[in-house]
Amino acid sequence: MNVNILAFGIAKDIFGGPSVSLDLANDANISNLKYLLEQQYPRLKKLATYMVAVNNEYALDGDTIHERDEIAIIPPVSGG
Amino acid sequence: MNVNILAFGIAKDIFGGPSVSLDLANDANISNLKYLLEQQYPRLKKLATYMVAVNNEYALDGDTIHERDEIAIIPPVSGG
Amino acid sequence: MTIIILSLNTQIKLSVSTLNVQECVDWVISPECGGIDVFIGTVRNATKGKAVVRLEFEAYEKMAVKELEKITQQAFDKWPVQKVLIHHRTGVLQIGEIPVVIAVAAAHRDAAFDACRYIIDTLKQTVPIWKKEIFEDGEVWVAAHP
Amino acid sequence: MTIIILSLNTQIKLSVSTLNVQECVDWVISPECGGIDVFIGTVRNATKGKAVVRLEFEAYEKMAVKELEKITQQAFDKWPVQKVLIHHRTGVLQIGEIPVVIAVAAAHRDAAFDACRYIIDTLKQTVPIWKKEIFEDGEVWVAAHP
Repeated sequence: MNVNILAFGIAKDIFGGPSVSLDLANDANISNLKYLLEQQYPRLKKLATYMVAVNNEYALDGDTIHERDEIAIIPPVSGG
Repeated sequence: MNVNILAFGIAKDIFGGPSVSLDLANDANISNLKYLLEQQYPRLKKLATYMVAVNNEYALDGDTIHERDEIAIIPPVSGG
Repeated sequence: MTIIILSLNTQIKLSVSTLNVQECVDWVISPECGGIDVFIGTVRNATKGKAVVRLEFEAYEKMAVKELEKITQQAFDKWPVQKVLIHHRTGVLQIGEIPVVIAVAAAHRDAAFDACRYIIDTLKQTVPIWKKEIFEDGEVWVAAHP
Repeated sequence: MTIIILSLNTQIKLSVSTLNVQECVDWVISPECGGIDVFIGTVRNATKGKAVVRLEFEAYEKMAVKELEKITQQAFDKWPVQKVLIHHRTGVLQIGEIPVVIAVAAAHRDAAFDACRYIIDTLKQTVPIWKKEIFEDGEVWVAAHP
């Protein structure tokens, strides 16, 4: 499946834009997604940490990704 | 010596006015003052507690009172 | 009567006029500070379930200002804060009116929170100001009796 | 873009427009509350000794609002508070401008202080909003690197 991944903050700089699309196996989980992204965008690994959100909720590494999920890369937040 | 004693809050009600005057021995201290006041105004003893201020500072029981000191009865405060 | 003690970093006011929160914030805000904590007291419509009609605040003004100055000095000694403001009402206050505004600005928010809370907690213990609650059927000086 | 979540006791706003502290206080004040704590973030003119020219805030707005709602719900669960308001800026902010206002009203001040501090502390950890500091000679996304 092909998923679209939103990027914010420094992730937008790393991806060179507000979103990237990625081909994933149909049973891929967050961990697989992170691995593929880090292969394509090694600067991601230099972040202090980052999270992935699925449908506006923080996701865990083992969570499975479904087609049409809204996926977003959440670098360390700094609001307030 | 004769001293004038300011009253605030409930002390004003107890004294029936914003100040009372009292005759004190020349070497009287705060403790003596409180004793005399409580004799004259027994309702003072029913307060949760009260302090005496001399020249705008909280005074201790052993502090000596001088003529022309500004003396005030400070019932439990409730500002804020 | 209004008393204002004004230095570059401290403002203390006792006033019979309505307190203005925006003015307080505008005074403490500064380019070096990153966080401001503001405490606003308000007159509640009831105390222990009994309807309050209005409040009356009386202050021993000279001494109250002195005690407030001590508290602000303690705040500066204890925490890295940049500006401290305390405005307190006297006179008659209706329900919803503001008896006190405390505003503290600091480079970092922890100091602002700690100092602001210290100031209101200490003010309520040491500053010679008295509150009378007026009910439909009587009135009482708060905290006077055990 | 401005998002407002409004219920009788909660207001959450993300906005590119200037935040108005007085409006925030006016909204939380109520006849049942006795104390209001307000936290105001401000843009400092320097970070680690380096002059800041301006800030830019970016939000993942839908998720940010959801996380802010969670935090306000936690505040209501943890403390007896009556009203909670969170306003957060997005876009470009100049020195001295206000990125965030949090206002909490409660019957008693301890709950207002505790909840307000909890909200700002948690907001800074979980809400997807990012701050970029713009210096004379470059810019940096805050907190991105160890």
